[in-house]
Amino acid sequence: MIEVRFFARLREALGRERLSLPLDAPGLTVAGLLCALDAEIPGARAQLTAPGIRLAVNQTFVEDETFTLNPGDEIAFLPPVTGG
Amino acid sequence: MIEVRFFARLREALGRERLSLPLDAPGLTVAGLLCALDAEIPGARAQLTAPGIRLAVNQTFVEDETFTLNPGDEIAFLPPVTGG
Amino acid sequence: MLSVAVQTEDFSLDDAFRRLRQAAPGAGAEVAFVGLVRDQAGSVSSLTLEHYPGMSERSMLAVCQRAAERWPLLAVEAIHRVGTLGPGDQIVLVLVSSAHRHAAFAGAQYIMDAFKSEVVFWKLENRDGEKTWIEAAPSDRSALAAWGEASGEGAP
Amino acid sequence: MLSVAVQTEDFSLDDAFRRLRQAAPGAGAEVAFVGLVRDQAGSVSSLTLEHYPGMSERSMLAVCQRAAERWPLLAVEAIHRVGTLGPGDQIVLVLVSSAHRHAAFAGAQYIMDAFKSEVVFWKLENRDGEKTWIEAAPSDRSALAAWGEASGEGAP
Repeated sequence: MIEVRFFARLREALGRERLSLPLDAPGLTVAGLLCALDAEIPGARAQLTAPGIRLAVNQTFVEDETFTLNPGDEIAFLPPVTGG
Repeated sequence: MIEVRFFARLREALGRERLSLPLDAPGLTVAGLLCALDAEIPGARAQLTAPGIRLAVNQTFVEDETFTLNPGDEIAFLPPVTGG
Repeated sequence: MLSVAVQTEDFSLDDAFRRLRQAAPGAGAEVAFVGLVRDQAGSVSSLTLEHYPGMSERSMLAVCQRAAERWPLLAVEAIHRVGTLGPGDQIVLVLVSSAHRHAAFAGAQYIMDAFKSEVVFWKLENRDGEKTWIEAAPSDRSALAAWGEASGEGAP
Repeated sequence: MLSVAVQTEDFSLDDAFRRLRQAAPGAGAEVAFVGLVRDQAGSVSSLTLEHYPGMSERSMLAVCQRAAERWPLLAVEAIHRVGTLGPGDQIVLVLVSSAHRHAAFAGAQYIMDAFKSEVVFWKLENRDGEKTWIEAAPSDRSALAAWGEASGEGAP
Protein backbone atom coordinates (compact mmCIF):
# COMPACT_ATOMS: atom_id res chain seq x y z
CA MET A 1 0.00 0.00 0.00
CA ILE A 2 0.99 3.59 -0.59
CA GLU A 3 -0.48 6.41 1.46
CA VAL A 4 -1.25 9.65 -0.40
CA ARG A 5 -2.05 12.91 1.39
CA PHE A 6 -3.36 16.26 0.15
CA PHE A 7 -3.08 19.51 2.07
CA ALA A 8 -4.74 22.94 2.22
CA ARG A 9 -6.26 24.09 -1.07
CA LEU A 10 -5.35 20.83 -2.83
CA ARG A 11 -7.32 18.94 -0.19
CA GLU A 12 -10.28 21.22 -0.83
CA ALA A 13 -9.95 21.06 -4.63
CA LEU A 14 -9.76 17.26 -4.69
CA GLY A 15 -12.38 16.81 -2.00
CA ARG A 16 -10.25 14.41 0.02
CA GLU A 17 -7.49 14.46 2.57
CA ARG A 18 -5.89 11.06 2.08
CA LEU A 19 -6.04 7.96 -0.03
CA SER A 20 -4.52 4.48 0.21
CA LEU A 21 -3.55 2.92 -3.11
CA PRO A 22 -2.73 -0.80 -3.35
CA LEU A 23 0.31 -0.16 -5.55
CA ASP A 24 2.82 -2.77 -4.60
CA ALA A 25 4.44 -3.15 -8.03
CA PRO A 26 8.21 -2.84 -7.77
CA GLY A 27 9.71 0.16 -9.52
CA LEU A 28 6.65 2.42 -9.26
CA THR A 29 7.74 6.00 -9.97
CA VAL A 30 6.18 9.33 -9.05
CA ALA A 31 5.06 9.61 -12.69
CA GLY A 32 3.36 6.25 -12.40
CA LEU A 33 1.67 7.26 -9.18
CA LEU A 34 0.33 10.41 -10.86
CA CYS A 35 -1.28 8.25 -13.58
CA ALA A 36 -2.85 5.99 -10.98
CA LEU A 37 -4.18 9.01 -9.05
CA ASP A 38 -5.62 10.52 -12.23
CA ALA A 39 -7.49 7.27 -12.84
CA GLU A 40 -8.80 7.29 -9.27
CA ILE A 41 -9.70 11.00 -9.18
CA PRO A 42 -10.38 12.33 -12.70
CA GLY A 43 -8.45 15.57 -13.30
CA ALA A 44 -6.16 15.03 -10.33
CA ARG A 45 -2.99 14.96 -12.42
CA ALA A 46 -3.42 18.54 -13.63
CA GLN A 47 -4.06 19.76 -10.09
CA LEU A 48 -1.14 17.84 -8.63
CA THR A 49 1.40 19.04 -11.20
CA ALA A 50 0.26 22.69 -11.27
CA PRO A 51 2.98 25.32 -10.76
CA GLY A 52 3.97 25.67 -7.12
CA ILE A 53 2.78 22.22 -6.01
CA ARG A 54 5.56 20.24 -4.34
CA LEU A 55 5.81 16.61 -3.43
CA ALA A 56 7.20 15.01 -0.28
CA VAL A 57 7.97 11.33 0.09
CA ASN A 58 8.13 10.25 3.72
CA GLN A 59 8.25 13.95 4.68
CA THR A 60 11.22 14.81 2.46
CA PHE A 61 10.83 16.97 -0.63
CA VAL A 62 11.26 15.09 -3.93
CA GLU A 63 11.59 16.93 -7.24
CA ASP A 64 12.18 14.10 -9.68
CA GLU A 65 9.22 12.33 -11.34
CA THR A 66 11.39 9.26 -11.90
CA PHE A 67 11.84 8.85 -8.12
CA THR A 68 10.95 5.26 -7.22
CA LEU A 69 8.40 4.58 -4.50
CA ASN A 70 8.33 1.68 -2.10
CA PRO A 71 5.39 -0.04 -0.44
CA GLY A 72 4.52 1.74 2.79
CA ASP A 73 5.72 5.13 1.58
CA GLU A 74 3.72 8.23 2.47
CA ILE A 75 3.45 10.67 -0.43
CA ALA A 76 2.17 14.20 0.23
CA PHE A 77 1.19 16.88 -2.27
CA LEU A 78 1.86 20.34 -0.87
CA PRO A 79 0.55 23.68 -2.18
CA PRO A 80 2.82 26.71 -1.74
CA VAL A 81 3.52 27.09 1.96
CA THR A 82 3.54 30.20 4.10
CA GLY A 83 4.71 29.71 7.62
CA GLY A 84 5.54 32.28 10.25
CA MET B 1 26.78 80.32 38.72
CA ILE B 2 27.65 77.57 36.29
CA GLU B 3 27.28 73.91 37.21
CA VAL B 4 29.96 71.54 35.91
CA ARG B 5 29.58 67.75 36.00
CA PHE B 6 32.04 64.95 35.36
CA PHE B 7 31.03 61.35 34.59
CA ALA B 8 32.50 57.85 34.74
CA ARG B 9 36.29 57.71 34.33
CA LEU B 10 36.57 61.53 34.16
CA ARG B 11 34.86 61.72 37.52
CA GLU B 12 37.36 59.23 38.90
CA ALA B 13 40.37 60.90 37.26
CA LEU B 14 39.45 64.37 38.54
CA GLY B 15 38.33 63.10 41.92
CA ARG B 16 35.06 64.99 41.82
CA GLU B 17 31.57 64.63 40.45
CA ARG B 18 30.44 68.22 40.20
CA LEU B 19 31.58 71.77 40.72
CA SER B 20 29.85 75.15 40.88
CA LEU B 21 31.79 78.05 39.41
CA PRO B 22 30.78 81.67 40.08
CA LEU B 23 31.31 82.65 36.45
CA ASP B 24 28.69 85.22 35.68
CA ALA B 25 30.73 87.23 33.18
CA PRO B 26 28.75 87.78 29.97
CA GLY B 27 30.21 86.14 26.88
CA LEU B 28 31.97 83.28 28.69
CA THR B 29 32.86 80.61 26.13
CA VAL B 30 33.62 76.91 26.52
CA ALA B 31 37.29 77.77 25.96
CA GLY B 32 37.10 80.28 28.83
CA LEU B 33 35.43 77.74 31.05
CA LEU B 34 38.24 75.24 30.34
CA CYS B 35 40.81 77.83 31.52
CA ALA B 36 38.82 78.47 34.69
CA LEU B 37 38.54 74.73 35.36
CA ASP B 38 42.27 74.24 34.81
CA ALA B 39 42.94 76.93 37.40
CA GLU B 40 40.56 75.23 39.84
CA ILE B 41 41.79 71.67 39.21
CA PRO B 42 45.39 71.66 37.93
CA GLY B 43 45.70 69.46 34.83
CA ALA B 44 41.95 69.35 34.23
CA ARG B 45 42.20 70.97 30.80
CA ALA B 46 44.22 68.11 29.30
CA GLN B 47 41.83 65.53 30.72
CA LEU B 48 38.74 67.41 29.55
CA THR B 49 39.98 67.92 26.00
CA ALA B 50 41.42 64.41 25.52
CA PRO B 51 40.27 62.52 22.40
CA GLY B 52 36.79 61.06 22.80
CA ILE B 53 35.65 63.43 25.55
CA ARG B 54 32.43 65.21 24.61
CA LEU B 55 30.71 68.19 26.12
CA ALA B 56 27.01 68.75 26.77
CA VAL B 57 25.46 72.07 27.68
CA ASN B 58 22.08 71.67 29.33
CA GLN B 59 22.06 68.03 28.16
CA THR B 60 22.69 68.83 24.50
CA PHE B 61 25.99 67.98 22.82
CA VAL B 62 28.14 71.02 21.94
CA GLU B 63 31.21 70.70 19.70
CA ASP B 64 32.32 74.29 19.39
CA GLU B 65 34.76 75.80 21.92
CA THR B 66 33.48 79.28 21.06
CA PHE B 67 29.99 78.32 22.27
CA THR B 68 28.81 80.97 24.74
CA LEU B 69 27.59 79.94 28.18
CA ASN B 70 24.95 81.60 30.27
CA PRO B 71 24.58 81.80 34.04
CA GLY B 72 22.65 78.79 35.29
CA ASP B 73 23.88 76.50 32.52
CA GLU B 74 24.81 72.92 33.35
CA ILE B 75 27.96 71.77 31.55
CA ALA B 76 28.82 68.08 31.51
CA PHE B 77 32.03 66.41 30.36
CA LEU B 78 31.33 62.94 28.98
CA PRO B 79 33.83 60.14 28.33
CA PRO B 80 33.05 57.82 25.41
CA VAL B 81 29.68 56.21 26.07
CA THR B 82 28.58 52.64 25.67
CA GLY B 83 24.93 52.00 26.20
CA GLY B 84 22.93 48.87 25.51
CA MET C 1 20.41 23.69 21.75
CA LEU C 2 17.53 23.91 19.27
CA SER C 3 13.89 23.44 20.25
CA VAL C 4 10.87 23.57 17.95
CA ALA C 5 7.19 23.03 18.69
CA VAL C 6 3.89 23.12 16.84
CA GLN C 7 0.90 23.60 19.09
CA THR C 8 -2.67 24.87 19.22
CA GLU C 9 -2.21 26.49 22.66
CA ASP C 10 -0.91 30.02 23.09
CA PHE C 11 2.63 30.50 24.36
CA SER C 12 4.05 32.57 27.22
CA LEU C 13 6.99 34.81 26.36
CA ASP C 14 8.36 34.82 29.91
CA ASP C 15 8.35 31.00 29.91
CA ALA C 16 10.09 30.88 26.52
CA PHE C 17 12.85 33.27 27.64
CA ARG C 18 13.27 31.25 30.85
CA ARG C 19 13.68 27.99 28.90
CA LEU C 20 16.15 29.65 26.52
CA ARG C 21 18.32 30.82 29.42
CA GLN C 22 18.21 27.43 31.10
CA ALA C 23 19.16 25.72 27.83
CA ALA C 24 22.20 27.93 27.26
CA PRO C 25 23.33 30.22 30.05
CA GLY C 26 26.02 32.80 29.37
CA ALA C 27 24.35 34.64 26.48
CA GLY C 28 24.89 38.38 26.06
CA ALA C 29 22.14 38.99 23.50
CA GLU C 30 18.67 37.63 22.86
CA VAL C 31 16.36 38.46 19.98
CA ALA C 32 12.71 37.45 19.91
CA PHE C 33 10.35 37.72 16.98
CA VAL C 34 6.60 37.39 17.57
CA GLY C 35 4.17 37.19 14.65
CA LEU C 36 0.57 38.16 15.35
CA VAL C 37 -2.72 37.94 13.46
CA ARG C 38 -3.06 41.47 12.17
CA ASP C 39 -6.10 43.34 13.32
CA GLN C 40 -7.19 44.89 10.07
CA ALA C 41 -9.68 47.64 10.58
CA GLY C 42 -13.11 47.27 9.09
CA SER C 43 -13.32 43.53 8.65
CA VAL C 44 -13.70 40.83 11.24
CA SER C 45 -11.25 38.13 10.26
CA SER C 46 -9.76 34.94 11.52
CA LEU C 47 -6.88 32.83 10.36
CA THR C 48 -6.84 29.03 10.30
CA LEU C 49 -3.40 27.43 10.24
CA GLU C 50 -2.94 23.94 8.88
CA HIS C 51 0.29 21.95 8.92
CA TYR C 52 1.73 18.59 7.97
CA PRO C 53 2.33 17.02 11.38
CA GLY C 54 5.82 15.67 11.67
CA MET C 55 7.07 17.37 8.52
CA SER C 56 6.23 20.83 9.90
CA GLU C 57 8.49 20.23 12.92
CA ARG C 58 11.21 18.76 10.70
CA SER C 59 11.11 21.72 8.33
CA MET C 60 11.29 24.16 11.26
CA LEU C 61 14.21 22.27 12.76
CA ALA C 62 16.08 22.18 9.42
CA VAL C 63 15.81 25.98 9.17
CA CYS C 64 17.00 26.47 12.76
CA GLN C 65 19.93 24.11 12.18
CA ARG C 66 21.03 26.03 9.10
CA ALA C 67 20.89 29.26 11.13
CA ALA C 68 22.97 27.70 13.92
CA GLU C 69 25.60 26.56 11.41
CA ARG C 70 25.82 30.03 9.91
CA TRP C 71 25.92 32.16 13.09
CA PRO C 72 27.28 31.37 16.56
CA LEU C 73 23.89 30.91 18.22
CA LEU C 74 23.76 29.51 21.73
CA ALA C 75 20.12 28.47 21.72
CA VAL C 76 17.08 28.67 19.45
CA GLU C 77 13.46 28.17 20.40
CA ALA C 78 10.70 28.28 17.78
CA ILE C 79 6.99 27.81 18.42
CA HIS C 80 4.37 27.82 15.66
CA ARG C 81 0.68 27.67 16.39
CA VAL C 82 -1.96 25.85 14.33
CA GLY C 83 -5.75 25.96 14.41
CA THR C 84 -8.05 28.97 14.23
CA LEU C 85 -6.75 32.28 15.58
CA GLY C 86 -8.33 35.71 15.92
CA PRO C 87 -7.01 39.26 15.49
CA GLY C 88 -4.13 40.01 17.84
CA ASP C 89 -3.42 36.34 18.60
CA GLN C 90 0.18 35.18 18.64
CA ILE C 91 1.05 32.92 15.67
CA VAL C 92 4.77 32.31 15.85
CA LEU C 93 7.72 32.86 18.15
CA VAL C 94 11.38 32.73 17.16
CA LEU C 95 13.78 33.30 20.03
CA VAL C 96 17.56 33.06 19.72
CA SER C 97 20.50 33.79 21.98
CA SER C 98 24.12 34.47 21.23
CA ALA C 99 27.17 36.05 22.81
CA HIS C 100 26.76 39.14 20.62
CA ARG C 101 23.86 41.10 19.21
CA HIS C 102 24.61 40.93 15.50
CA ALA C 103 24.53 37.12 15.39
CA ALA C 104 21.29 37.11 17.41
CA PHE C 105 19.58 39.59 15.07
CA ALA C 106 20.82 37.87 11.90
CA GLY C 107 19.88 34.40 13.15
CA ALA C 108 16.34 35.40 14.14
CA GLN C 109 15.72 37.31 10.92
CA TYR C 110 17.07 34.49 8.74
CA ILE C 111 14.87 31.94 10.51
CA MET C 112 11.76 34.07 9.98
CA ASP C 113 12.59 34.71 6.33
CA ALA C 114 13.05 30.96 5.77
CA PHE C 115 9.88 30.08 7.73
CA LYS C 116 7.84 32.24 5.35
CA SER C 117 8.65 30.13 2.31
CA GLU C 118 9.90 26.78 3.59
CA VAL C 119 8.09 25.42 6.60
CA VAL C 120 5.01 23.38 5.74
CA PHE C 121 2.23 25.51 7.12
CA TRP C 122 -0.74 26.92 5.27
CA LYS C 123 -2.90 29.87 6.23
CA LEU C 124 -6.57 30.22 5.39
CA GLU C 125 -7.82 33.73 5.95
CA ASN C 126 -11.49 34.27 6.72
CA ARG C 127 -12.53 37.86 6.12
CA ASP C 128 -16.20 38.74 6.27
CA GLY C 129 -17.01 35.10 5.54
CA GLU C 130 -14.81 34.95 2.45
CA LYS C 131 -12.02 32.39 2.74
CA THR C 132 -8.67 32.78 0.99
CA TRP C 133 -5.53 30.66 1.12
CA ILE C 134 -2.57 32.94 1.72
CA GLU C 135 0.60 32.19 -0.20
CA ALA C 136 4.11 33.46 0.43
CA ALA C 137 4.51 36.85 -1.20
CA PRO C 138 7.17 37.37 -3.89
CA SER C 139 8.86 39.63 -1.31
CA ASP C 140 9.12 36.59 1.01
CA ARG C 141 11.01 34.63 -1.65
CA SER C 142 13.33 37.54 -2.41
CA ALA C 143 13.92 38.02 1.35
CA LEU C 144 15.24 34.48 1.59
CA ALA C 145 17.19 34.81 -1.66
CA ALA C 146 18.95 37.84 -0.14
CA TRP C 147 20.60 35.45 2.35
CA GLY C 148 22.20 33.72 -0.65
CA GLU C 149 19.81 30.77 -0.77
CA ALA C 150 17.22 29.52 -3.19
CA SER C 151 13.81 29.22 -1.57
CA GLY C 152 13.13 25.66 -0.47
CA GLU C 153 15.57 22.87 0.15
CA GLY C 154 16.22 20.84 -2.93
CA ALA C 155 14.33 23.28 -5.15
CA PRO C 156 15.77 23.50 -8.65
CA MET D 1 4.00 55.68 20.63
CA LEU D 2 7.54 55.77 22.05
CA SER D 3 8.38 54.95 25.63
CA VAL D 4 11.80 55.01 27.27
CA ALA D 5 12.83 54.34 30.85
CA VAL D 6 16.01 54.18 32.91
CA GLN D 7 15.68 52.18 36.09
CA THR D 8 17.59 50.15 38.67
CA GLU D 9 14.84 47.50 38.94
CA ASP D 10 14.68 44.49 36.66
CA PHE D 11 11.99 44.41 33.96
CA SER D 12 9.38 41.79 33.05
CA LEU D 13 9.22 40.82 29.40
CA ASP D 14 5.56 39.77 29.57
CA ASP D 15 4.66 43.17 31.05
CA ALA D 16 6.65 44.99 28.36
CA PHE D 17 4.92 43.08 25.53
CA ARG D 18 1.54 43.75 27.18
CA ARG D 19 2.23 47.51 27.33
CA LEU D 20 3.44 47.52 23.71
CA ARG D 21 0.21 45.88 22.53
CA GLN D 22 -1.95 48.24 24.55
CA ALA D 23 -0.05 51.23 23.17
CA ALA D 24 -0.52 50.20 19.55
CA PRO D 25 -2.89 47.34 18.77
CA GLY D 26 -3.00 45.91 15.26
CA ALA D 27 0.66 45.00 14.86
CA GLY D 28 1.64 41.96 12.83
CA ALA D 29 5.26 41.75 13.94
CA GLU D 30 7.16 42.39 17.15
CA VAL D 31 10.90 42.22 17.69
CA ALA D 32 12.51 42.27 21.13
CA PHE D 33 16.18 42.60 21.92
CA VAL D 34 17.40 41.80 25.42
CA GLY D 35 20.99 42.53 26.43
CA LEU D 36 22.39 40.54 29.36
CA VAL D 37 25.51 40.68 31.51
CA ARG D 38 27.59 37.94 29.94
CA ASP D 39 28.50 35.11 32.22
CA GLN D 40 32.15 34.71 31.32
CA ALA D 41 33.56 31.47 32.52
CA GLY D 42 36.41 31.54 35.01
CA SER D 43 36.03 35.02 36.45
CA VAL D 44 33.41 36.35 38.78
CA SER D 45 32.40 39.71 37.40
CA SER D 46 29.86 42.42 37.83
CA LEU D 47 28.95 45.43 35.79
CA THR D 48 28.10 48.85 37.18
CA LEU D 49 26.12 51.11 34.89
CA GLU D 50 26.24 54.86 35.34
CA HIS D 51 24.18 57.40 33.40
CA TYR D 52 23.50 61.10 33.10
CA PRO D 53 19.97 61.34 34.50
CA GLY D 54 17.73 63.28 32.17
CA MET D 55 20.17 63.25 29.29
CA SER D 56 20.22 59.43 29.18
CA GLU D 57 16.46 59.34 28.66
CA ARG D 58 16.66 62.16 26.09
CA SER D 59 19.39 60.40 24.14
CA MET D 60 17.39 57.13 24.16
CA LEU D 61 14.27 58.94 22.99
CA ALA D 62 16.16 60.73 20.20
CA VAL D 63 17.39 57.38 18.86
CA CYS D 64 13.88 55.86 19.02
CA GLN D 65 12.42 58.87 17.25
CA ARG D 66 14.92 58.60 14.42
CA ALA D 67 14.04 54.90 14.06
CA ALA D 68 10.32 55.71 13.97
CA GLU D 69 10.90 58.30 11.24
CA ARG D 70 12.86 55.84 9.15
CA TRP D 71 10.62 52.74 9.45
CA PRO D 72 6.84 52.44 9.93
CA LEU D 73 6.99 51.41 13.58
CA LEU D 74 3.75 51.28 15.55
CA ALA D 75 5.29 51.35 19.03
CA VAL D 76 8.71 51.34 20.65
CA GLU D 77 9.56 50.57 24.25
CA ALA D 78 13.12 50.82 25.53
CA ILE D 79 14.27 50.13 29.09
CA HIS D 80 17.87 50.56 30.26
CA ARG D 81 19.00 49.53 33.69
CA VAL D 82 21.59 51.31 35.84
CA GLY D 83 23.40 50.28 39.02
CA THR D 84 25.36 47.11 39.72
CA LEU D 85 24.36 43.96 37.87
CA GLY D 86 25.65 40.40 38.00
CA PRO D 87 26.18 37.71 35.35
CA GLY D 88 22.97 36.80 33.54
CA ASP D 89 21.15 39.96 34.64
CA GLN D 90 19.10 41.84 32.07
CA ILE D 91 20.66 45.21 31.09
CA VAL D 92 18.57 46.57 28.26
CA LEU D 93 15.31 45.89 26.42
CA VAL D 94 14.35 47.25 23.03
CA LEU D 95 10.90 46.21 21.86
CA VAL D 96 9.29 47.43 18.64
CA SER D 97 6.13 46.59 16.75
CA SER D 98 5.17 47.13 13.15
CA ALA D 99 2.73 45.82 10.57
CA HIS D 100 5.50 43.80 8.91
CA ARG D 101 8.55 41.92 10.08
CA HIS D 102 11.27 43.68 8.10
CA ALA D 103 10.51 47.10 9.59
CA ALA D 104 10.38 45.57 13.08
CA PHE D 105 13.76 43.85 12.70
CA ALA D 106 15.43 46.89 11.12
CA GLY D 107 14.01 49.29 13.71
CA ALA D 108 15.13 47.19 16.69
CA GLN D 109 18.59 46.57 15.26
CA TYR D 110 19.11 50.24 14.37
CA ILE D 111 18.09 51.32 17.88
CA MET D 112 20.54 48.89 19.49
CA ASP D 113 23.37 49.92 17.16
CA ALA D 114 22.74 53.57 18.00
CA PHE D 115 22.41 52.86 21.74
CA LYS D 116 25.92 51.36 21.74
CA SER D 117 27.60 54.59 20.73
CA GLU D 118 25.13 57.40 21.42
CA VAL D 119 23.16 57.03 24.62
CA VAL D 120 24.90 58.46 27.66
CA PHE D 121 25.57 55.36 29.72
CA TRP D 122 28.92 54.11 30.98
CA LYS D 123 29.82 50.59 32.03
CA LEU D 124 32.39 49.73 34.67
CA GLU D 125 33.34 46.08 34.57
CA ASN D 126 34.60 44.44 37.75
CA ARG D 127 36.45 41.21 37.00
CA ASP D 128 38.32 39.49 39.79
CA GLY D 129 38.48 42.82 41.61
CA GLU D 130 39.96 44.68 38.64
CA LYS D 131 37.76 47.49 37.40
CA THR D 132 37.72 48.62 33.77
CA TRP D 133 35.60 51.23 32.02
CA ILE D 134 34.19 49.65 28.87
CA GLU D 135 34.11 51.80 25.76
CA ALA D 136 32.17 51.28 22.54
CA ALA D 137 34.13 48.94 20.29
CA PRO D 138 35.24 50.15 16.84
CA SER D 139 32.77 47.55 15.52
CA ASP D 140 29.98 49.44 17.34
CA ARG D 141 30.85 52.64 15.50
CA SER D 142 31.04 50.88 12.14
CA ALA D 143 27.70 49.15 12.87
CA LEU D 144 26.05 52.55 13.22
CA ALA D 145 27.91 53.95 10.21
CA ALA D 146 26.48 51.07 8.15
CA TRP D 147 23.04 52.66 8.62
CA GLY D 148 24.37 55.72 6.83
CA GLU D 149 24.96 57.85 9.91
CA ALA D 150 27.94 59.29 11.67
CA SER D 151 28.16 58.15 15.28
CA GLY D 152 26.73 60.73 17.64
CA GLU D 153 24.41 63.61 16.92
CA GLY D 154 26.24 66.75 16.02
CA ALA D 155 29.59 64.98 15.77
CA PRO D 156 31.89 66.48 13.14
